[in-house]
Amino acid sequence: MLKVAYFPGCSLSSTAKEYDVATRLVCEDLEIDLVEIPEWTCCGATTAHITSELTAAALPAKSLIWAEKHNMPITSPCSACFSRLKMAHLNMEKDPNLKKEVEEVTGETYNGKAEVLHLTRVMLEKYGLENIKAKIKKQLKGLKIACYYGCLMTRPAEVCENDRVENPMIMDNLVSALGAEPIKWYYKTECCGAAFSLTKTEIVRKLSGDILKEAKTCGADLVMVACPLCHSNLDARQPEISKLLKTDLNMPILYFTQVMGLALGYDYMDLMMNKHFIDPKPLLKSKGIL
Amino acid sequence: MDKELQELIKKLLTEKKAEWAIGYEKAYDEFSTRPAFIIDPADTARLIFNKYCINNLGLYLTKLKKNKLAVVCKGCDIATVFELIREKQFKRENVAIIGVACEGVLDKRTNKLLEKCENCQVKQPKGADFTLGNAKNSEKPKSYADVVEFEKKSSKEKLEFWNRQFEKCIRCYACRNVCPVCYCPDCFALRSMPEYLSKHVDADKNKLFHMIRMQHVFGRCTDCKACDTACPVNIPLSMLTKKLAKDAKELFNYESGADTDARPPLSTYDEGDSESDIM
Amino acid sequence: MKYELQLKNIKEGFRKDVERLSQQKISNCYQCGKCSAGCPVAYAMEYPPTMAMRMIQLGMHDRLMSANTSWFCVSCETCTTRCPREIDIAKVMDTLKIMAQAGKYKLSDNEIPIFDWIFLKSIELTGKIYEIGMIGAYNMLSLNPFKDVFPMGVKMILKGKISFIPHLIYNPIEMIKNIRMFKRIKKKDRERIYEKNA
Amino acid sequence: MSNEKKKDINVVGFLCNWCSYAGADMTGLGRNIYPSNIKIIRIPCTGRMDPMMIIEAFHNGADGVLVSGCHPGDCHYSEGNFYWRRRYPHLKSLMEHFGIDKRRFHASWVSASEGKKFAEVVKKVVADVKDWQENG
Amino acid sequence: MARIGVFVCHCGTNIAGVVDVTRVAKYAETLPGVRISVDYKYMCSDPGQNTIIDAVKKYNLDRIVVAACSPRMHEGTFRKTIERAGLNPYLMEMANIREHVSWVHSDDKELATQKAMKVMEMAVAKVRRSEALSKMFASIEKRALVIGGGIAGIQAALDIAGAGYKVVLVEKEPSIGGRMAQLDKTFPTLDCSACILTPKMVAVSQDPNITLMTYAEVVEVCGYVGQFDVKIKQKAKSVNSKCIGCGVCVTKCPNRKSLSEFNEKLAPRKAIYTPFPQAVPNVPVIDRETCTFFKTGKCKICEKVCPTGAIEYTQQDEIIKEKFGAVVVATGFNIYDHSNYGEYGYGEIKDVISSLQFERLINSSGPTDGHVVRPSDHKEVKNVVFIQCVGSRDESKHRPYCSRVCCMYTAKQAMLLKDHYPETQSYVFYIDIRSAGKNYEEFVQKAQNDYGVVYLRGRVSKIYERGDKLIVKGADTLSGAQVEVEADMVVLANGLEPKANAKELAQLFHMSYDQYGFYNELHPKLAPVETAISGVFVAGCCISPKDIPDTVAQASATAAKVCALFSKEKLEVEPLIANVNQLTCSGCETCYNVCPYSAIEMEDKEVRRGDMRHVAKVLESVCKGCGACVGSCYCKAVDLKGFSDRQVMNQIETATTELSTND
Repeated sequence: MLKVAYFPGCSLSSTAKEYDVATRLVCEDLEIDLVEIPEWTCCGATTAHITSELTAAALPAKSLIWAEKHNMPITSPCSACFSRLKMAHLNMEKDPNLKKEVEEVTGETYNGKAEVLHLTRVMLEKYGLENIKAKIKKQLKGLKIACYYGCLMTRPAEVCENDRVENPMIMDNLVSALGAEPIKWYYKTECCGAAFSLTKTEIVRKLSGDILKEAKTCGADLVMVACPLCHSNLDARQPEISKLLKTDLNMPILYFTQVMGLALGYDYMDLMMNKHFIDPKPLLKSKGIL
Repeated sequence: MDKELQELIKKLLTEKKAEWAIGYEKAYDEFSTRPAFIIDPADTARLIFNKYCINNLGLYLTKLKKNKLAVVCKGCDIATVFELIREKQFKRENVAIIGVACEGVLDKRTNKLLEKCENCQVKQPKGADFTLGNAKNSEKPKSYADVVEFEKKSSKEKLEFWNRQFEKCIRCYACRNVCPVCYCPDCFALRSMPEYLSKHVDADKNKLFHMIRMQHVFGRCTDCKACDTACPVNIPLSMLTKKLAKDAKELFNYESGADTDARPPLSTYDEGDSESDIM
Repeated sequence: MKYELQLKNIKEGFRKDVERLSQQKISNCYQCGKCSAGCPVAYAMEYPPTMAMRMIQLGMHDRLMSANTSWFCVSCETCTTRCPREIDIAKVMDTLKIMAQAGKYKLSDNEIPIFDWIFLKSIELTGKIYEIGMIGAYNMLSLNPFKDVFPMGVKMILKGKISFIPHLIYNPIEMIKNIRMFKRIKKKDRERIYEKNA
Repeated sequence: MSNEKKKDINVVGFLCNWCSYAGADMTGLGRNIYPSNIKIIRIPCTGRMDPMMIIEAFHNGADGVLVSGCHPGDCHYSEGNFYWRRRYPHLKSLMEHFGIDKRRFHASWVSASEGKKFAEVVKKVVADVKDWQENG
Repeated sequence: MARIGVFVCHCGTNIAGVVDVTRVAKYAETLPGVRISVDYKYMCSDPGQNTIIDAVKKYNLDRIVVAACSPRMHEGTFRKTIERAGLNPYLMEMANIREHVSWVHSDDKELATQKAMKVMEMAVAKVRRSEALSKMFASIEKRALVIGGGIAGIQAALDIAGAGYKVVLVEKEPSIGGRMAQLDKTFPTLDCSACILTPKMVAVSQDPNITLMTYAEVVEVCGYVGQFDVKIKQKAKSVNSKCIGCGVCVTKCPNRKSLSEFNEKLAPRKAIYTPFPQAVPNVPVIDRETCTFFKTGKCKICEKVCPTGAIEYTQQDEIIKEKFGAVVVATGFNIYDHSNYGEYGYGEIKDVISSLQFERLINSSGPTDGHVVRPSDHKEVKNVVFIQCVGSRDESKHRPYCSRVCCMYTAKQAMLLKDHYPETQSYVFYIDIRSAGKNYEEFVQKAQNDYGVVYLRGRVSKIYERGDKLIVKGADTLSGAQVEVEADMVVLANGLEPKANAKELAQLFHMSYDQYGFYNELHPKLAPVETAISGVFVAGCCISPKDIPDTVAQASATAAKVCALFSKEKLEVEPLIANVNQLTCSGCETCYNVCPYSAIEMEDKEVRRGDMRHVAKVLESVCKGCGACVGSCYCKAVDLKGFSDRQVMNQIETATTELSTND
């Protein structure tokens, strides 16, 4: 059984509870053992690295050290947390001085051996696309999905590893495996406005608006994401964006584990889809998936 | 076994299979032997072999190389003969190797088995033309424990260790003179143009001599310990020759004297050779 | 031309400070403009990234540090990924923000630092993020108490997306450790920014 | 030697004529600065590098030795650097056994166009020797 | 005691600006054996050399040290100087106090001066042990090999053949012509590329002095200047000399599976093909990788339709051994593969094309007969974006250099497009315009002013498809604005890089090359077409990107070099070779085993009376002086002239001691 150190991150215990639930359900089904890191602290998110390089490395370091000690790959479903964990790992690798300072402030040593993977990679590469296919109960036929990767799981190029930076395919491959159709579009990795959600809302409206518009133009039924930050910008801000663009976008935004959950036979409430601002129920009903 | 040995050599000499035979004879006391050079079949009665036959008779081959020879070899000495053949010092067909089974030789000063005999893999000689006697090879492989231990020291400790050792050296060249592969017609140590080595005897220059000698015999030295035994001031030259053997094995997977057609490690190369340490 | 370049500033430490703290070679920039071309927020910036790089090269800290450029950087790293001169531009932007917050050069826009301060304080005190307290504090401090309350905030609470109880590290020892760690970090950061270590 | 006043670090560099010596010339053309501690001896090829000469250099009081040649496959004489590539690890290991610290003996591949690299190599060698002198 | 003269050069301020040359000269006088030391502004100048000659006579000097630049620069000069003064040229040593001292230690003048003194002292130490060497001569095979049948190779071959020497021209492709044959027009004159190239191609095929070998490659090289032994692999063309070039086989071949290399994969080509209609030689070849007969054993249509019976399926690759006195390498370039640019679509967006593809599209004999249409849907274009510096000036793609020709050809292409389709609009994204050349800047200005091409200063960040349009996101840094262009086609100005196998060829000749695979010239200014390997010359884009006039000039320069070499009866070669002291040789055959040239012979010899031994001997005419034997001889019986143990040991000793005086 595949054992993975699990770093849920702050959002997954609040604004993105449904993501956490869906992730745990799906992993249970796939027999991936998610071992939640006890006493994890916030990764520092989008804030630490613009305030202090050391904070940005020290906060994730504690979780990295735990994973290293327990000899497990470490994963987070949240792209922001994943990015911070990976960057902390890479920055310490590149800059021994930083590593020394991190070790001083945390009082623990890090050997640089933790393997940081985004949850999509755990599923597709560690677990295997073929194995996922074997577990599918319901083909998601007729669903046109725009896979939206955002910034944090693709950039900089080092975090992307096996995938391509400019036109990543990992989620698209997953979508095809689930029987749905990944649409061809070029806004996969455009920025949604990320951390400006609270402080510079007008930027979020524009950037997320562009993404939603492009998804609509390219014929997507729904947008699939792997990050609670992207989700809240695309979903919770969507009514405002619709008003701004003077169209009713009505574009459901689902987490990739929710989409997987559907294919694995879970229903609307299991996956807590009622939590979304844009209710996917009518769409899923019309496609005969619910 | 002595009887067999004598008969065999007598036969070789009378049948003109060899012009010279090199073996051991008793020296001034029962704990001592010395090399015996026999031309006359009648003299073969002098020949003996016992646990005090410490010398590596391979040494004399290069000096008599124009003749057809028969030589008495312990298993370990055969490596020397093979190495000299590889170095084209004489032809294989001109040497009759008489291998004698050996349970190890003793240092007459201490009456203890030589260190090299402890885990000996060639008590029963390999590759000889004639083999006399039977012995059982050690099951344990050659141990480099002491070298490994020494390698762990800091470079400063090593430097101090060798400086102390070479302060003792009197540059008598006994180590070189007993070394079977130190057969250069004109040793670098005696040259004057250029003067590779100052003729002054002090620790620094002595060390230079030993460093160069060790480098020169790398991949050729069979770790026979002749130099170690010969040293009148007990410099542990074995610590160096053993290091050479270990490096040849570890760096290039090579063993001197194992194969008469081999290319020694420094006169060949492989395009995939490691270069991890090269900037 | 709006202003005259102060030649003495070129030689002063601004560029060196940025290069040291960001570990990026700013002098490498040859102004190709690829960062500005791909930047999703350049439209809102007073100076696009390309120009910001030039201003660092020329030591124009007064203008750059009082501009909104770095504060509008959303850290999407598009510029970093595509820069032909291999400059991590996003990191340079981070550095500008770090320097500004440390007060090393003048600072004008006070909006984001408040949010960051609250955010990190939340982590320092609880180990995790406490959304309601954080948003509340931010709205108060930025003198806009009802921002995002209607309808989004209310809906969020109704959907159970935001909780009123902070999520804490449960172990008090870990919590103290956490607070201590932050203290040590602050000390080291000041040393690094003001080069007290050297 | 230890009683003497600490003298400046002294590194002897053996550079093959075709790649590394030309590379060092290129360092000059590019005006890349490097420490003046290195004294360069031109040899035709690293294949000519007799291990004895390196031993002699250390014996004469060199603090460090650098041997630099063409990248494998680029030797002007086809094979010379391949022979050197075998002599180097052996000699380094033997020298270490005699107590000559590994930080004192280096080898590098510097091609005729790698002027910058040569400067970096010299800096590294001098830094290593300094490290040895200061930290033992 | 030797009588040594030391001559210290200022090299203007190159040395004297950093090193206190008078102190160096003064220090020289304190060294044993030094009779005179002089410093002078330019030692290599005529008066400088005369200073040396006069001093030799006046002070009866027998050895000379010149402390100046690198011996790789002026060793030859000063050897000739002292020869004129009546000394053996090998009794001169150079101390490199410019490249190895003043230029690299300019941070500390005192240390630089001390090092210069030391370096000079080392040269004095070495020259003290130098020996007079006698000159050696070798014969010259007066035939030249030219590798690469592009414009450079063609020009070089024609020039050498014109001087009356035999030339073999080897080309990898089935026809000569190279990259220039692919181009439509040339800048800045806009004359037709084919019109000026094809007459030269024909001249090559008709020149009695030139043997043309197409579809062939050099596979092995031995020997040295005057005597290169080269093995050339003639790939099987499957078409023999009976071919009259009628082209029926090509027309009838049913196999259209491959894409034409000549047309940059924009059109299919047959399995039996000539790259283009004007090919020289006009003989098709069968591509055995794709030919139906070679793959399945059935078809043979070409054989059936051939009127002369020239098809020969049984032909085999052939290795041809030839001897040459000199070689010209002119292997040219590839364009940078833009599939490495993810932001430009990983080469997967069909309407994002390379510059060479554009050349083929707009060429009237190209795959579209000169119609510039989108490869995806064959629609005509309206808005076209040109992006410069793709795979040039880009460190992240490991191509930091400027490819020199892209600014010019982009302007040319934009102009040609406007000429063909007046209603089109072109946008050029550039970083800087580099138009140094006769009429070049005027040409670019014309594109902007008369042809209405919009130049935007900025690199493009992303190209993506929306519907059937390409959205190009760029910037104009001059106005500080972001720019989005809705284009029908994007033409990338791909940079130039060496051929994929440039390094392998270099290794055959032991030529040096830079990190990209461009060949290094012997001296970037004073020997731009020579290499470190004497007798091997280089021309064209295999050295660095350059345009056609520069390439042709270099090709002619190599021809002049080859002809100068061939004009001599005998070739003087350096006597810096190994020699064996047989008295100390033990005959272990180590040197015999390591010699890369088999220049060591073992012999049985009476080295002293009554001392018959098996010893080594150096074959002087074969030895190249690498010294591998010296480095491996533990008996110290082999030594190397010019780099002898005595010389090296003297240098080591001097290098490791402090300066004898501290003035």
